[in-house]
Parts: sequence; structure tokens; C-alpha cells
Amino acid sequence: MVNQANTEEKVNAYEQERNKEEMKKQVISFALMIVLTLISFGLVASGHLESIFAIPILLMMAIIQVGFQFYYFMHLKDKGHGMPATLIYGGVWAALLTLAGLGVISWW
Amino acid sequence: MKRLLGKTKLLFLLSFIVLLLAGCGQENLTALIPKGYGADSSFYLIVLTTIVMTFVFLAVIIIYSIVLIRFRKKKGREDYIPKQVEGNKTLETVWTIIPIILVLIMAVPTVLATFDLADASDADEHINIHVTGKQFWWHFDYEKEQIHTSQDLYIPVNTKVYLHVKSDDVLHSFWIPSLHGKIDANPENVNTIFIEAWEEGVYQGLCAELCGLSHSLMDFKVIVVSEEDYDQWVQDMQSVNVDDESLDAVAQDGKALFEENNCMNCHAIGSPADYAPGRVPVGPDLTNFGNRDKFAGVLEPTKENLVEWLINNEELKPGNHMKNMDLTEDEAGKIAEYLMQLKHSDVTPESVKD
Amino acid sequence: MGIAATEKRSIGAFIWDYLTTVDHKKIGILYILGGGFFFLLGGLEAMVIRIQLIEPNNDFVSAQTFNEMLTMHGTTMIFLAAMPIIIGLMNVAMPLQIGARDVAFPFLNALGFWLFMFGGILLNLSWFLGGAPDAGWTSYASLAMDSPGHGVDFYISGLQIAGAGTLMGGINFIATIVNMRGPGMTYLRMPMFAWATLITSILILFAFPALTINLFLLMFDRMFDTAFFNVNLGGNQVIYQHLFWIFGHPEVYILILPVFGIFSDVFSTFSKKRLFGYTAMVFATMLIAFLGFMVWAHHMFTVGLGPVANAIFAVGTMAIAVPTGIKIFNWLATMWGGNITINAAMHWALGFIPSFTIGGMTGVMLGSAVADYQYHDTYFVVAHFHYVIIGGTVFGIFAGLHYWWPKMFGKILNETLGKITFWLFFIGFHLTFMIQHFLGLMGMPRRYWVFLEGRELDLGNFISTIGAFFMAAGVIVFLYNIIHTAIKGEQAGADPWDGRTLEWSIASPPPYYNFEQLPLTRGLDPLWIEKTEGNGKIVPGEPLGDVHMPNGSILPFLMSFGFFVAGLGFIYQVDHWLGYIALYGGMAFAIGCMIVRSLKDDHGYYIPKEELEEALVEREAD
Amino acid sequence: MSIDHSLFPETMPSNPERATLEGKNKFMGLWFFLGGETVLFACLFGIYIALKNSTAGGPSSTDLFGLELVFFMTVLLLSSSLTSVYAMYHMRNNDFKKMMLWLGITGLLGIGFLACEIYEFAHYIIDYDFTFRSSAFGSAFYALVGFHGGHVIFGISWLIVLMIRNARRGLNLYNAPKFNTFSLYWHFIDVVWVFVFTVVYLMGMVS
Ligand code: HEA
Ligand code: HEA
Ligand code: HEC
Ligand code: CUA
Ligand SMILES: [Cu+2]
Repeated sequence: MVNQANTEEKVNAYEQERNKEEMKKQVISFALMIVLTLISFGLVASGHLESIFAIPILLMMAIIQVGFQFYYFMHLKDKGHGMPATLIYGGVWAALLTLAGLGVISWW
Repeated sequence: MKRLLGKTKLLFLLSFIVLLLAGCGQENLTALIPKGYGADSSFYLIVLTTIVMTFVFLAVIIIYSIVLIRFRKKKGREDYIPKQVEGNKTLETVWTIIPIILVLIMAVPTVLATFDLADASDADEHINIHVTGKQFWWHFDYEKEQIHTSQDLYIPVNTKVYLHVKSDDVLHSFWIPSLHGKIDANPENVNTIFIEAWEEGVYQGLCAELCGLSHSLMDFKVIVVSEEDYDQWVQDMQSVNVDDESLDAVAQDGKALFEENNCMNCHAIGSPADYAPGRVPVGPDLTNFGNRDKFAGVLEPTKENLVEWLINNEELKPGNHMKNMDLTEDEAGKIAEYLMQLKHSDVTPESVKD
Repeated sequence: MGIAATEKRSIGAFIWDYLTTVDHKKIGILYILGGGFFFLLGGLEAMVIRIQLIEPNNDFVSAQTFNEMLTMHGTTMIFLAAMPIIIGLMNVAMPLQIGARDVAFPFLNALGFWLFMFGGILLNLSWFLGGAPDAGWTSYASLAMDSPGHGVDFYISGLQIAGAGTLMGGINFIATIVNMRGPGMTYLRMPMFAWATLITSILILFAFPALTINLFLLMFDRMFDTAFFNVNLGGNQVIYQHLFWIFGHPEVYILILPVFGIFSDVFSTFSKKRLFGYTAMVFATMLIAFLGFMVWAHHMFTVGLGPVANAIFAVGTMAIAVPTGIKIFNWLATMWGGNITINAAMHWALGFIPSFTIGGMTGVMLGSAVADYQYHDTYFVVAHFHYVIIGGTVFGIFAGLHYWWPKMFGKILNETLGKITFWLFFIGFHLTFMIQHFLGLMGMPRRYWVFLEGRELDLGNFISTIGAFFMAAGVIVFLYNIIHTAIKGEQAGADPWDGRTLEWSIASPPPYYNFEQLPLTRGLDPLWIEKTEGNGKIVPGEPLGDVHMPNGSILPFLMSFGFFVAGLGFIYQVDHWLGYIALYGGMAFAIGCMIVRSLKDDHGYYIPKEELEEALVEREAD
Repeated sequence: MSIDHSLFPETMPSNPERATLEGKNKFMGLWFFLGGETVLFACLFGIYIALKNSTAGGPSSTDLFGLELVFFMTVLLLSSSLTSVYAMYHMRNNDFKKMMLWLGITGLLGIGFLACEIYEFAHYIIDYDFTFRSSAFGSAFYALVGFHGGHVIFGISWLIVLMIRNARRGLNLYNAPKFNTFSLYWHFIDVVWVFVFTVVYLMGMVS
């Protein structure tokens, strides 16, 4: 474990370039997120689909969108994010169980 | 070491003696002498798991004792440094696999029994009783027979009886240890179980979920009678005639007082014409009150107790919802007399006990 | 700052020091003190319960008082005694064990403690302000909503505040372990107690939010007439039960996993052996935590969830026996072939094995759903959980206290008195709770204010009460032991137990910066490795340099006080406008403290290299 | 090492928010907190799903919800997520002014979102007489959406304090982690909103 500031790495031209690259990806993810949102809202607004089909699709859209948030906006894909990812997935796991408990079992 | 073994031995001896002394508890109350289908299913699993667990405990205790005897620090080798063992694959596998097997031995019968007890497909063909828990008493509503009772639940022996349990206020839990395990009385839904008693008798029922001050006094009775007696009892209850009573004079006065003091606002003394499905009165139904095994859950049905109840029920059953009726002792006595003469059937807890 | 510790200080300065401390060791001690105080209180409440039940139809206390006693006993013991003491031990030992100079968030750590303390005080104020909560430690919604007065409101506010503190503690520990392990201290070289701390903290992180939400909902239903649990408006109190146990079951593992860690360290130290199957132990701990989230409904078998749910949860529950069994057998194997010293700490550890095994066994029996229809809400359950909690958690706490006392205070607790405590407590414990298994099956539900005469329950209850007195005697001897040790105890060296882990490589009590130089870890049990393969001294893992330390601060105390006042105001806001003043005033004060904290940069300070050098030289001289 | 954490372009580390131990701790701590928040919101979602049909005769989701406003709110919040990404981008390039600018826009978008939400609630309460006392559905709806709104309020306040405090100081290793933790938190609010609009509004409209 390195505890002190790592001052070796500088913001050099290469870094700047990489940051820009990164930013481009993020703008693309944003565009995709908007598209996903539009699809979701459009689906509901059109009122064509049965809820049995609509709900899984809506949930899929939401999950993909959240994936973009986590992996691109919040950098979960970058290195040094192992532990955050572990705990978020732990949280998601506990969350799913909770949802199962309240959403499914309460409907006996 | 000696001391430790000695003490534990003593302890076990002591617990064992206590066990013998206490036996299995009181008949018709204890879960250890099952007298019905549900209680028997549970008991079977209790015994099965206890046996498996005894085996596990012995295994642990034997290793434990050996360790303590052999590897305790001995004179002359205080400085002995043991080998630093990291682990042992085989051993570790063994004590993973064996518990898995033991768990399976317990899990399979558990699952089977769970589904068995939850099967309510034949409910229509049997007696259906709606059970309502209230602070701090129980109400029973016989669906097909169209009768209400409170506190005393009459059922025929060796017959499946379906109970549909709910609560009218807070959570309660309906428990007849000798006949069936608990089922919660929820305010928002009806839980269905069936009971089947194998022996005639009067069984103790209890409330098992903390429900307020008199949670521990929320007892009820299950009176298991022969089929003929049950039919008789149903007939009696269906043909109660409130006005046509062979009451003595004091009781007649009591009856008048009962009406004057608006006891009926909360208590029904049922003529069958009054039957309303699903109706739960504010206070217990007092039909056939004279034959109660206990009243207010835990009190002996004597006149003194009844008078005491009418004058001072808060003392006897804290937090109960019967308001103080401002009766004189004399009035209360008369009402008590009246209530005690409300014997609408010859099938009674007494008759079963004999 | 950074003055030599020998300087004599006034009482005022001493108290101020503890009020403002952000030193994890001092916070640990505060936690243990606070938790210890509440343990006595909870024990006293237990004694009232047992005295009431000494004979049938007893009227030692009224029904109302009894319900208050049993609610406060359970709540106090779990939230204000067991957990805080455990968190205290973690604070004292874990950073030392992983070779860290500090925790990740010293300020938050202090805040966590003060929130717990003020939450606990708030909860207990209810005794003097019109009655304590009376709906059981579970405070199930329908009854809690029905409960008159403010008792349950105190329960909600108190736990909400204390719970927030616990959550902070949990995040702090995870971040500490993830980021601040010393050089060479890989995850798989951490002592079991550090592992247990990590996993327990994760459990806290995922379990406590459910409690937080649940308490919020209950609060809204009670105070603002919302309808979450109000059946007439479509509410559903079974949701409360789910949320409570989604929190509650992981909670019981929060109570037990840390002491599994303590026992692992104690067994290996006093057997002079490496922990057997270390990796398996780590994974077993993880597995227990993982499964622990999937079994909550075993507390709800009788709710009527249907056979599918009951069957799934029954099997899941039993499955936990497997990883727990792995741990039990690994401990036995650790001792096997060892050279076992049976001192006071080891007494507790040895007492734990059979006691906890019995508790675990009855746990598995409870897991058999259909059998649980009989056990549920009877004294069988009471017996089960006291066997695991006392036979596990409380024994573990005593073992940990004996084990780390010299590290905390520089003195060894008296061994003889320790053993007397153990035997009194151990015998009393089995006397009290063994018989309760049978009482339960014989038809004694739990939370019964009185049991009736003539039900053959008299003798069992009598024995149980006698046992409780033995336990009380044991606790009193322990208290005496503390005083005795403080006055006459023998001075302990840095390493009184011939220890194996890093905390034993530094002075007792440790200097406030823990390590002059962060220690280099070369394997599991680093100190032992140096003892057997090196010169017995830990090799430094960094050059000597200035050491950065955080500044103390009174803000955690003040902030918690603000929340305390707000909590009180919240409770009384329904009765009187003064409540609003307290509510908003307290809130504003707490938020003000927060803003001060975030506006005022606090960069901490540096201990100059020279001072550390001096300390090193001094230590060499000893 | 000195206490002055000022950043100069020559010594700027590539990840200023995680360059110091303190920064690393903050970064980890916030992520762990978010793990806990996940469960917290899951509980609220679970309650909402369990109670959404318990309208007790009052208005139901199909009676209440409309799509336009929610869509607008979603766009606001999603954009604010992007703007905070921009802010972090400029932080990594050590461009303090631009970072502050984008943070300011983030805050404004957040306030816009909040205004819409308040308008929405007022609409339900005034026009439909639909409050958190109306039914279990009402309680669950306001609890879930309101808790999210509360997080937005907290986020905005946090942002304001951060911006005021650091307005004159420029970027350094001491405050970079603080900006970064804020931005992570803000993204998380957005994550939750994605599920709110999906589960509450969209799914509430289809069924
Ligand atoms: C420290 C706290 C703690 C711990 C560790 C446990 C551990 C366990 N508990 Fe317990 N429990 C409580 C505290 C705890 N419990 C509390 C407080 C309550 C009551 C709450 C209330 O209602 O107020 C409760 C209630 C409770 C219930 C609900 C009862 C009811 O209300 O009806 C159940 C049901 O399944 C249960 C099961 C278990 C199981 C299976 C374990 C397992 O983890 C045990 C595992 C251990 C072993 C099994 C022993 C060692 C293993 C071996 C030697 C290997 C071989 C074994 C086998 C093959 C079986 N517990
Ligand atoms: C950490 C948890 C913990 C601990 C350690 C204990 C410890 C004890 N408990 Fe506990 N108990 C619970 C957790 C715990 N309990 C919970 C969660 C419940 C459920 C509550 C509910 O149903 O809601 C419960 C319920 C419960 C009941 C059931 C009540 C009922 O259902 O009606 C009983 C009854 O015997 C009991 C007894 C005891 C006893 C005798 C001890 C003894 O071990 C206590 C020993 C300690 C002492 C005796 C203290 C000695 C101190 C002194 C003598 C004071 C000296 C004072 C000064 C110097 C100031 N407990
Ligand atoms: C406010 C409603 C109310 C009124 C009026 C009322 N009671 Fe009750 N009564 C109750 C309730 C509720 C109980 C059940 C108490 C309990 O066991 O918790 C009860 C119980 C009883 C019992 C015991 C019943 C049993 O089944 O064991 C008797 C007898 C009784 N009441 C008699 C009377 C008489 C006589 C009067 C009139 C003088 C009266 N009550 C007026 C509410 C009322
Ligand atoms: Cu009804 Cu307890
Ligand atoms: Cu559990």
C-alpha cells in the first residue's frame, strides 16, 4: 500500500489526451442514456405494449442506463475500483433480496 | 481439567434430574405430548433434529475432551513449541461434507412436512371456523353451522377442522401446543391451518405473540368432544332461546340488570337468529357462559371471581377493553348469577373430562 | 501537541481529552465503558424479569413495567451493550493488528461513538419521562402503533441516532482495512479478528439501512398518521416484520462474527499454534455473512408466508450450520497438538465451544420450519438466543477483555478473580437457560408477564431465576476485578501472552501514534514469524519520518448533542410547541457543527521525526 | 511533505482526488456509503412495490401520473450528471474555473429538478387531494420519491457549501477529493432516479 501522494505522474500531454478520450466516451454514454430514456418513455406513451412485456423491457432499459452511470460516469471500470465494485454489488445483492422479500413474499 | 469436567458433569446431572422431576410438562398443554396431527408432525421433527444434534454435540465434545486432556500445558514442557500446522485438506473436507449430509437429513423431512401442513385443498369438505384474536380474547365463528362462541372452541375428535385465523387489532399468535403449532393472527390477512385432535379432552390454548399488557392472560380452551356430542352441541347452540330460560329469581334480576347496563352493546348472548357471518363483537360472546371452563381467559368461573371481574376487571386483566361498569357488589352478584346460569348445552368441558 | 505522555494532567484536562479525542484506542475504551455501563443496566433489567418469574402469578412488577423491562433489556443488550463493546474492541485492536497508525476517518469514528452514547442516553431517558418502550425489542408495528405514551417514540429516536453512529463506525472500519493496511499486510495475512471486523462492518453497512427505513416508517405512522402499517388504509405490518428481520438476522451475525475473530486469535495464541485452516476460516466467515442475508424469514415461519417461502428459508437456515461447523472444528484442530495455556481468557474461549455449539444446534432445530411452529415465541427461542449470545458474544467479550486488557491499560486482569468470574457466570448461565428449552416446549410462551399456577412450570422458572443470580454474582466479581487490577494489578510488558500478531510488538498501552515506523509484515502471524525466524523484533516497513496525525475535536460531541436535543424535540413536538424549538434548534446546532467542520480546514499536525527517534531509543533501552 | 496541498501543473497527479491517503479514504468511504444507500433505497422500492395497489379507494398511479413533467425532470437530472462529469474532467486537467462553472450548472439543473418535483407534489396534493396520509400507496409514493428528493436537496446544499468554501482557493489535493466525492454522490442520485422513473412512473402507467 502506498500511502503518500503519488507525485510521479504528472498531467502531461498524454494525460490530457487520455482525459479527452475519456470525455468523448462519456458524452457518447450520455447520448445513449438519453436514447434509452426516450425509448422507455416512448414505449409507455404509445401505450401499445402489454404490461407483461413492457415491464421487463423498461427494467432492462433502466439497468443498462445505470450500467453507463456506474461504469462511465462513476468510473467503476477504471482500476483501483475493485473494492467499490465489490461493495456496490454486495449492496445490489442485499437490495435484490430485500426486493424479493417485500415485493414477492408480501403477496402471498 | 478435572475441575472443568467435574463441573460440567454436575451440571448435566442436575439438568437431567430436573428434567425427570418436571417430566414433559402438563398434559394437554405441553408440546412434548402431541395429541393431534400438527403437533405430531412438529414433534416428529423435534425428535429427529434432536437426535442429529445429539450426534453432532457428542462429536464436538469428544474431540474437545481429548484436546483438553492431551494437549494441555504439562509440567516440564512449558516451553514446548508445537508444529505450526497450516491445515489439512482431507480433514477439512470431512467436516464440511458430514454436516452437509446431516443438514440434508433434516431438511428433506422439514420441507415435506411444511407442504403437508399447508395443504388446504379439501377445506370445503370439513368444518370451517373463523378465528379472530382481539386484545385479549379469542372469537370463533362456525361458518356452516352459523354459530358464534368466544374463548371455548368446541371441535369433534379425529376430524379435520379448518381454522381461518385473523386479528381484529394487533398481532396475536394462535397456539394449542398439544394439537398444533402456532399461526399468527395478522390484521391484514387470513391464515388458514387445519387441526385434528386424536383424543377427547380440554386443551389449553395460548397467545404467543406479544400483544399488550395482558398478553400472558389471553388463554383459550379447545374442547374436543366425540362426534355425537359435537353434533349435539351444535344443535344446542343453534337453538338457544334467550328468553326461554329456567332462571331463578336472582338470575332474573341479573338479566334485567344486564340489559339495563347495556352489557349487550358489547356482549351478545346469542339466539341463532342473530347470526351474522364474520361479525366480531366488541366483547366476548356470552352464550353458554355457564359452561365456560375458564372465563376472561384465566379465571375460575366462580361467583366471587365474576363479581370481582365486573367491579374491578382492570386489576384482574390489565389493559383489557371492558370498561368499568360502575356496578355495586349486589348488582354484580345478580348479574354473575345470571351469567352462571347460562348453560345452553349439556356438552361441557366437565362432561368431556369425565 | 505531541507532548510526552508522562506529564501529569488535571482531571478537567483528562475529561476534555476524552471528549475531544479522535484516537481510535481511546474511542475504543470509551465504547467499552459506555457499552459496559449499558450491560449492567440491561443485566439489572434481566434480573427484574427473572425475579418477576421466580414464582407463578407473581406481582413483583406490573404488566406495564414488565413489558418495559423486557423491551429495554433486549434493546439495551443488543444495541447498547454487546455491539458497542465489540466495536470498542475492534477500535482498540484492529488498527494495531493491521499495522496502521490510525483509522481512515478518525473524526467520523469519534462522531460514531458520541452518537451511540447520546442515542443510548436518549433511549434510557424514557424511564424518567413517562415510561419506556413496551413493544418488545422487535417493536412489531401493529403493537408499537397501539402503544400509548412516548415509549416507542424514544425507541425510534434513540435507535435512529445510535444506529447512524454504528453505520459510520462500519464504513470507517471497511475503509481502514481496505486502505490502511501496513506494508506487507495483504488481505490473507490479516489476523482473523481483522477479517471479522471487515466482514462484520460490511454486514453493518448492508443491514442497518433496513432498520433505518423501518424506524422512519414507524415514526411517520405514529407521529404523522401515514399508512405504511395501517391496515385500514391498505398498509401492511408484515412489511415491518420483513424489514426488521432483513436487518435483524444479519444483526445477530454482527454480534457473533467479531467474537469468532477474538476466539480465533485467543485459541491460536494460547495453543502456541497457527490457526488451523486459516483460509477456510476466512471463507467460512464470508459464507456465513453471505448466507446470513438470505435467511431472515426464519423468524417469520408462523406469519403465514406460505409453504414455498417457509421451505426455502428453512433449508437456507440449516445451511449456515456448515460454515459454522467448519469454524468449530478448525478451532478444535488449532488446539489439537498444541501446548494449551488455560488462563482466564482461555477459560472463556473453552467455555464458548460447548455452549455455543448447543446454541447453534438449537438454532438449526429452530430452522426446521414445522418444528418452529412449536418453538416460535416460546422460551425455547429465548434459550436458543441466550445460548448463542451469551455463550458466544458475551463469552467472547470477556475473552477479548482479558486478552487485550494489558494492551489497553498496561495491566493484566487478575487471573484468579477472572476464573472465579468465569465459573460463577458459566454455571449460572447453564442453570438459567438450559431449563428454558424445556419450559418453552412445555407451553411457556416468551414475553409472559406471569405464568399460571399448576402448569408444571414453577420449578423450571425457579431454577432459571437462581441461575441468573449466579451470573449477577459473576459480573460483580468481574467489576471488583477491574478495580482490584487498577489498584494492585501487575504491570504488563509489551507482550504478556507471547503473542503472534502486530499489536503485541508495541508498548502496552501503545503510544498515541501506534508505530514509530509502520511494521513490515512477512506472513500470517507476523510477530510470531519474527520470533521464530528473526530476532523477535518487527522489521520496519518504512524509513523513519514525520508522522501525520489528526487533530482532536469537540465537534463530534457537540454534533451528537445537537441530534440528541433534536431527537427529544421530535418526540415532544406532537405535544407542545417547545418540542419544535428543541427539534429545529438541535438540528440547526448539529448542522451548524457540520458546516463548521466543513468550512474549517483541518489538516492535522505532524509529529517530528526527532520525537519518534527519541521514543525509539527509549524503547531500545528497556 | 508539507501541509500545503496546492497543485501546480508540473506536479499535478493524474488522479488528484485519489492522490493522498485522505483522498483515497474519502473516495472509498463514499463508495461504501453508496453500497449502504443501495439497500436503503431498495427497502423503499420494496415497500412501494408491495403497497402500490393499496390505494384504499383513493387515487391510483394511473389516475395521477403524467409523462411530460417526469420526462423533463429526467432530462434535467441526466444532464446534471453529464455536467458534473465535465466538472471532474476539468478537475483532472487542473482547470479550476471551468470546473466551478460546470459544478454551478450542475447545481442549477438540480434546483430545476427540485422545483419540478415540488410543483408535482403540490399538484397532487391540491388537485387530487393525494397526500401521504391518503392511503398506503400515498405513504409509499411520497416516502420513496420524497427520500430521493431529500437526497437531491442534501446534494445541492453540499455543493453550495463546497463551492463557497473553495471559491477563492483554487484546486488542491485537499479539496479535490471533496469535489470528487460530491460528484460520485450526485451520480448516485441519478442512478436512483432512473429506477424511480422506471418503477414508479413508467411501470405505474402501464399497469
Ligand atoms: C449471536 C446471535 C445469534 C446467532 C449466532 C444465531 C445463530 C443461529 N440462529 Fe438464532 N437467534 C438469535 C441470535 C442468534 N442466532 C436471536 C437474538 C433470536 C431471537 C430474536 C427474537 O425473536 O427476539 C434468534 C432466533 C432464531 C430463530 C427464530 C426462532 C423463532 O423466533 O421462531 C431461528 C430459526 O431458524 C434461528 C436459527 C439460528 C441458526 C440456524 C443459527 C446458526 O447460525 C447456528 C450455527 C451453529 C451451529 C449449527 C453449531 C456449530 C456447528 C457444528 C458443530 C457443525 C455441525 C452441525 C450440524 C450438522 C447441524 N435463530
Ligand atoms: C446481548 C444480549 C443479551 C444478554 C447478554 C442477555 C442477558 C440475560 N438475559 Fe436476555 N434477552 C435478550 C438479549 C440478551 N439477554 C433479548 C434480545 C431478549 C428478547 C427481548 C424481547 O423479547 O423483546 C431477551 C429476553 C430475555 C428473557 C425473556 C423475557 C421474556 O420473554 O419475557 C429473559 C428471561 O429470563 C432474559 C434473561 C436474561 C438474563 C438472566 C441475562 C443475564 O445473562 C444477565 C447477566 C448480567 C447481569 C445479571 C448484570 C449484573 C449487574 C448487576 C448485578 C448490577 C450491578 C450494578 C451496578 C454495580 C451499578 N432475557
Ligand atoms: C366496552 C365494551 C364492554 C361492555 C359495555 C361490557 N363488556 Fe364485558 N367484556 C368486554 C371485553 C372487551 C371483554 C374481554 C376482556 C378480556 O378478556 O380481555 C369482556 C369480558 C367480559 C366477561 C368475561 C367473558 C369471557 O368470555 O370470559 C364477562 C363475564 C363480561 N365481560 C361481562 C360483562 C357485563 C356483565 C357487562 C355489563 C355490566 C359487560 N361485560 C359490559 C367488553 C365490554
Ligand atoms: Cu394476544 Cu398475546
Ligand atoms: Cu435469525
